[in-house]
Amino acid sequence: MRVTVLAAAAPAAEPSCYSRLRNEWFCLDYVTDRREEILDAAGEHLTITVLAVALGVALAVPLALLARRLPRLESTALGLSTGLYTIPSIALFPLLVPFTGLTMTTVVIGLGLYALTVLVRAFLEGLRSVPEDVREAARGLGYGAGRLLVRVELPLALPVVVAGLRVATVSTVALTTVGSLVSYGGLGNLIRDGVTTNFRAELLVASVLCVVIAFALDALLVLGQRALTPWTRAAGGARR
Amino acid sequence: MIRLSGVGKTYADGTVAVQAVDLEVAAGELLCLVGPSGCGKSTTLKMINRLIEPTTGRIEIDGRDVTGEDPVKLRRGIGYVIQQVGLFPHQKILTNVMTVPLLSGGSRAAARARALELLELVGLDPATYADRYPHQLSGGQRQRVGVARALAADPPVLLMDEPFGAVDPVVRVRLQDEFRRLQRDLGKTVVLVTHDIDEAVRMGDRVAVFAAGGRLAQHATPAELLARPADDFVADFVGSERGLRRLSVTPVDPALLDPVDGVRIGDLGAAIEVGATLEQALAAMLRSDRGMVAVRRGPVMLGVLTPDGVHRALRASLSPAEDTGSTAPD
Amino acid sequence: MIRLSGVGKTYADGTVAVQAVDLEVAAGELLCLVGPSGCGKSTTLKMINRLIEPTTGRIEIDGRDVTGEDPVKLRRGIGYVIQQVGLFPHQKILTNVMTVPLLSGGSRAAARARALELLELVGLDPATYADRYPHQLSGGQRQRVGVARALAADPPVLLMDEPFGAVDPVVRVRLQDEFRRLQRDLGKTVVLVTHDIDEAVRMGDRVAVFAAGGRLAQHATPAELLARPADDFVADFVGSERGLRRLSVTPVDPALLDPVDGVRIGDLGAAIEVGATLEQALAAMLRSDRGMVAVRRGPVMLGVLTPDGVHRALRASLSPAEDTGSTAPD
Amino acid sequence: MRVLTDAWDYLLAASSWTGDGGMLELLLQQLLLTVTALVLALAVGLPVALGLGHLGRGGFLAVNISNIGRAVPTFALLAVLVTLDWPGYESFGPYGRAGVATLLALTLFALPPIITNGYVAVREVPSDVLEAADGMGMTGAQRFWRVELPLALPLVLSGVRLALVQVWATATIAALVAGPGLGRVITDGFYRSQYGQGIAGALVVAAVALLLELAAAAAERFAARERRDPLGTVSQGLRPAG
Amino acid sequence: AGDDLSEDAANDDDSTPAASAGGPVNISGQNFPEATLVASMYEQLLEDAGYDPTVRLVDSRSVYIETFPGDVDVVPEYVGGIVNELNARKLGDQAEPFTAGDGKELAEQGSDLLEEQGITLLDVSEATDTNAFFVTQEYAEENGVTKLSDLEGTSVVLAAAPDCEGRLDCEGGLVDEYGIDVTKVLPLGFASDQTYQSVLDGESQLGLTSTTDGTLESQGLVVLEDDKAIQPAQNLVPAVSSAFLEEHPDVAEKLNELMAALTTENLTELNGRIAVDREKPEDVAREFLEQEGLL
Ligand SMILES: Nc1ncnc2c1ncn2[C@@H]1O[C@H](COP(=O)(O)OP(=O)(O)OP(=O)(O)O)[C@@H](O)[C@H]1O
Ligand SMILES: Nc1ncnc2c1ncn2[C@@H]1O[C@H](COP(=O)(O)OP(=O)(O)OP(=O)(O)O)[C@@H](O)[C@H]1O
Ligand SMILES: [Mg+2]
Ligand SMILES: [Mg+2]
Repeated sequence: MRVTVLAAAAPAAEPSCYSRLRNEWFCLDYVTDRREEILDAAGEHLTITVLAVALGVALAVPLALLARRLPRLESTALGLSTGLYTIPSIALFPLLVPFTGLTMTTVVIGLGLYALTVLVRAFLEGLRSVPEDVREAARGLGYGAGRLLVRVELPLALPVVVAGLRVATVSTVALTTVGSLVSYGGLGNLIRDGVTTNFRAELLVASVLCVVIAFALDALLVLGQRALTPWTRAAGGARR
Repeated sequence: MIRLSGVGKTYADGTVAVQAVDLEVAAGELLCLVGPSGCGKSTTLKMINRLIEPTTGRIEIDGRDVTGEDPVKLRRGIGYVIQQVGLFPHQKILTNVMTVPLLSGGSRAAARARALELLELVGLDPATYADRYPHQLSGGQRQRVGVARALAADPPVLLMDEPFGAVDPVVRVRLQDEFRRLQRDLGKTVVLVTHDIDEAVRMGDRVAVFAAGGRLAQHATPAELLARPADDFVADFVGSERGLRRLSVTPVDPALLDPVDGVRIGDLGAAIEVGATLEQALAAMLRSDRGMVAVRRGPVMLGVLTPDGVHRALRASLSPAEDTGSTAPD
Repeated sequence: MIRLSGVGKTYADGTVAVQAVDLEVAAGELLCLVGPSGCGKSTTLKMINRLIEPTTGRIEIDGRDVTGEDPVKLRRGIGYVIQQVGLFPHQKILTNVMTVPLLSGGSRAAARARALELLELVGLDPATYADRYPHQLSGGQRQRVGVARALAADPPVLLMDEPFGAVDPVVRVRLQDEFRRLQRDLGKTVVLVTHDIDEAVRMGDRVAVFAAGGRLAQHATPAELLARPADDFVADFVGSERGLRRLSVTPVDPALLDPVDGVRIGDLGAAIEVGATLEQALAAMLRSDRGMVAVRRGPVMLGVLTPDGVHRALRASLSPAEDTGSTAPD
Repeated sequence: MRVLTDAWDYLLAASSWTGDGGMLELLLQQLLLTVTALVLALAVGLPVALGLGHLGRGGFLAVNISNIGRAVPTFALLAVLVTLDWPGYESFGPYGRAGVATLLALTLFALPPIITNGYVAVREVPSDVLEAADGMGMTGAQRFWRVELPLALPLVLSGVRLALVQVWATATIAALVAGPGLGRVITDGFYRSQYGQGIAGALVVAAVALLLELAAAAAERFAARERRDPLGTVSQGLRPAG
Repeated sequence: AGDDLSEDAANDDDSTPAASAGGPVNISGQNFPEATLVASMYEQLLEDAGYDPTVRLVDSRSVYIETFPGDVDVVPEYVGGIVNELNARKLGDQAEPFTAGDGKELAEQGSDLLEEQGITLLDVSEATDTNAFFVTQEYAEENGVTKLSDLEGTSVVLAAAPDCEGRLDCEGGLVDEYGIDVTKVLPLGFASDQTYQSVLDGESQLGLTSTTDGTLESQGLVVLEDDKAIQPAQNLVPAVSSAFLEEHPDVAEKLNELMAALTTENLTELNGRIAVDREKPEDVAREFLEQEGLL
């Protein structure tokens, strides 16, 4: 600690590459000096994103099912999710804070609600893409609504659902930034700081990490989809 | 027992698919629905398990009105073979067949054993096919998986929509025989849709012939149907060769045999049992190339059947002096 | 002319669907592919229009290697009826049938007229069905639309995968006859897959029988096939009733008639032309219930045919002293 | 609920809507921004997505790359874009200060749902239908226009609808770079502790989003009616039953 | 030693719930660099005093105010900021802001609001962070301006926070009090980089920043003197939950010492280290506290 103080007290002739005077985009010193802070932020970012998407899915499924059961509710469900999406975080979070405090829960709920607009549609479209003859066969065999959904419709809806999930996940990675509003922004805290103080190295590193997280989660989803849909590419499959 | 009373279906665009039909299927009976393409067979079948709701009339199974029942529970007790096959593309063949027993809460091991057995039954070697996906099968193979799937849960009632339509005749006859045996042994009540009048005649305890526009033209035993078509439409549908078709349903009549005296044993290449059909007799005759075939009951030789005898038997079976329970709804 | 030389297909998972097959279809000829379910019929068909690429061998159409051709151009000249029907769910029936003529740049009016005509031909009243969507049709109706669609562009070569499988016998026979007439009149080259040996025998100029594992077991004319199956498999597949089946391909032989002397005209209820088949003769015999049928050539009475005569004719047609062009590959 | 009455008052006051910088003008500006960004995204995204879907390859990469554009928070992207020499913060016609940067950021933001849905939609066309199309000798283009696109359309449109709504809601960030749009009303309100005004702005954004959603749904339904009979529900009509 | 204390405190918590030193304390505040710095000072001081502080810094006052007092016990505040926030929340959009230029006076004016909310303001620091307006050095030299009144009658474009337009301490004051012709306000943010950039590029002539911004000089920018005093007091002040203060009176003493030590000058210097050298706020805070003998 002494070292830091000394370094700060007597700045070297050459300012560090991330000081405002140089402010370079690529600056390794920044990464080494702030490693812990960066890793913590990335970890928090990942946690929030995953929890928020999970919450979004948990909310989207019943909404989509309801909308499908009662087609008249479909536009209501879509409208609701759209409406939620348009609430600015600066208006939404203060509404949540009295109930959930300055906690990660607030962010997760907010982001989960934002993800709905993509997810509700994805589930609706996915269910719609299940071939009618398969559905008829399942119903004829005595599948109840629940099992029909879990065993037949969801697996077959997976390509479309995962497509939506990918968009939702990546959007949430970016949106997690708004969590800085209640101090849980993950990399968003750094990005925000980077933008307001024109801290290029910080901005770049945090953005790149966002991209890395998004890429990793995206790849994970694709791999998950492949693992869960072996029939789409079994040996000698269809022509395409 | 299944009873349809005045059941009709008119689609939203006004197409009348089925017109006030009355039908009864006794417990343990196999009823075949035949008729020209588009006459409402599939629609009738799907109304029984409520995949389509009738617009008029009522349907009872074992005395209970099906419209009052929970459709899921209803369908659990009814096997269903869909015309478009409708295998689950995301499940392997074995899983497809195991699906219903597992639904009803059976153990995995039992479901698996049963599925393997049924794959054998429908002529698909489990070692080759169990782990494939539906798109890796030929059309006929898929159809057979559909049949196996419907049989897996051992339901007391079975609805089958053209279950053997895409299968070659050798396998088909084998499947028909196997299925018929199974159905008789286990006393299942079956409604089977087919467009193949031969299949209907061979398999059905009774046959319901539908005419275009969803009208039930005749409901009778196969023999009765062939002997006395209710109207020109049925006669035409059953075919100008209906006399020949009777070959397969008419048993050899001991009264029409020629005496065996004077026939040397060496002349009799082949012998058939007295319970055999005329068709089998004729085939045996042609095979052995002797112009006649011996007919016996166990070790006892009853006589020989000549081509003329076959013809006389056919003519007799077509004469009107036969008892039936035929109904020809107006 | 279509020629397959050593054509084989092994799927990615090692399944041998077709084994080095040699086949030739002369121009204007109708070849039926039959065989048990899963024997590689569809695979063979799809290799001809390159929906599936063969793993070995070569396929020529009119002497040109198809693998060298632009698949789109190739397929434009080949009509194709797919086993799963595959109608375009987003288009009305009429539009479905008009698709191919429009593809090739024909005028809308011409395509429309042709489509309406073809819908009539396959027994679907345009007034009722032209404006429906595929999901509003029954299984057999959809299949017929598929056939109409393939015929619409008037292609010189046609590949048809079980085109009549889901259609009832009355309509089927009508379609078969219509199609056969069309094909003969226009000199189309056709490869038709069916699992129905009756259909193959009735329609094919030649029949190729495939055995399980994609082996070509026999390639022969229908008569030859029935008379002299190349091996036990073919014999079995053609059926124990193949003798009876010959009824439909064996013409009445004037040499086997009984003399007409001593028969009173009143005894002869019906008369048939000498070109008729034994099956028609037998049906007429049963219809008129006289135990015999008169055979004439125009106004001239040639004699009467008795059941015994039919039997003798059948036996004669099964004897080995017949000319053929049968090939039984190794 | 003081703020709600304030918001209501703000919405009812004619002065909030009219005049220079009134909400009406801001609303139109934002609409223009949204539509332009969406059109740009469609022009870029649809050909790529549908083309790759048709070819059946490269989809993973395209979706992934378009997603990456979205992983960076839009406001950060915008902030960086305006500091660069190009596009910078120069005014760009009716798109206002930093118009090019704003359009660019919003376009990148709109791409993922368009590309992802477009690609998946084409890939989900049933294989028997495709086999029939190939078998009758359709060229790639014919197969695409006559079969794949019509069958993919509902899902593609759903992606466009989603993009439209999201871009509209996100276009408020133009306020960050002194650009046009309703974002000003909202940020002004919240930064000035005039929460009523801020919420009023948010309400207008939400209301217009809903209107856009409804309009898009109506357009979609109208297109669907053109294409199929009124009896088959969209889902039934879309899928072959055989 | 600190550890021992906090543990003792935790153990004692049940038996003596009132008037005890130690225990958890929640600090919140905004997350711009200066607030981060001061919050870090609070944190280190309280930790040293045996507390177990948790710091949650948020983007906007409107967020933590929802749960302060309550989940939040202590906030590093600015007199004008907190008082006007409470005023706006109470009266809505029509609220007339307090404008007193003296910190103590303003705190006095807001005492009713504070009491109602259950918040106590501790000693007001001499250090103040108010709006300041800057031009480029070049502009200042060319036009010979050093104070805002020098700009009377001049047309300028103003780069400022989005809330600037019409406010008496901002655009409104410049126009009404100084007679400056503000042709346009670009809402580019308070002391934000975009604002600097806009002025540096000549897009705007006048920019809004804070009196404690430590980066101006290094960017070639100069602050103009607010010679007509249009700014309300924004002195640094600890805002503490009244209930919390009752239980933990020792907090007041600690934080008041800090307030006494802070001046606008040393705060500007510390800000500069964070903004220019990018030192970590907690390092800067610790060094300052040690230097002042507070730790
Ligand atoms: N994608 C695939 N991967 C592996 N094996 C396959 C695949 N598709 C088909 N097969 C196998 O290839 C064989 C031939 O299939 P094909 O569809 O040509 O049969 P078919 O003669 O048309 O039968 P059917 O009359 O039942 O339609 C079958 O045994 C089938 O299981
Ligand atoms: N959704 C629908 N809307 C209007 N008409 C329909 C609809 N579905 C079926 N039909 C019509 O109802 C009639 C009966 O159809 P159904 O499927 O019961 O026939 P089918 O006897 O099973 O024929 P096939 O042997 O060809 O399968 C047909 O004429 C068909 O065109
Ligand atoms: Mg049917
Ligand atoms: Mg096949």
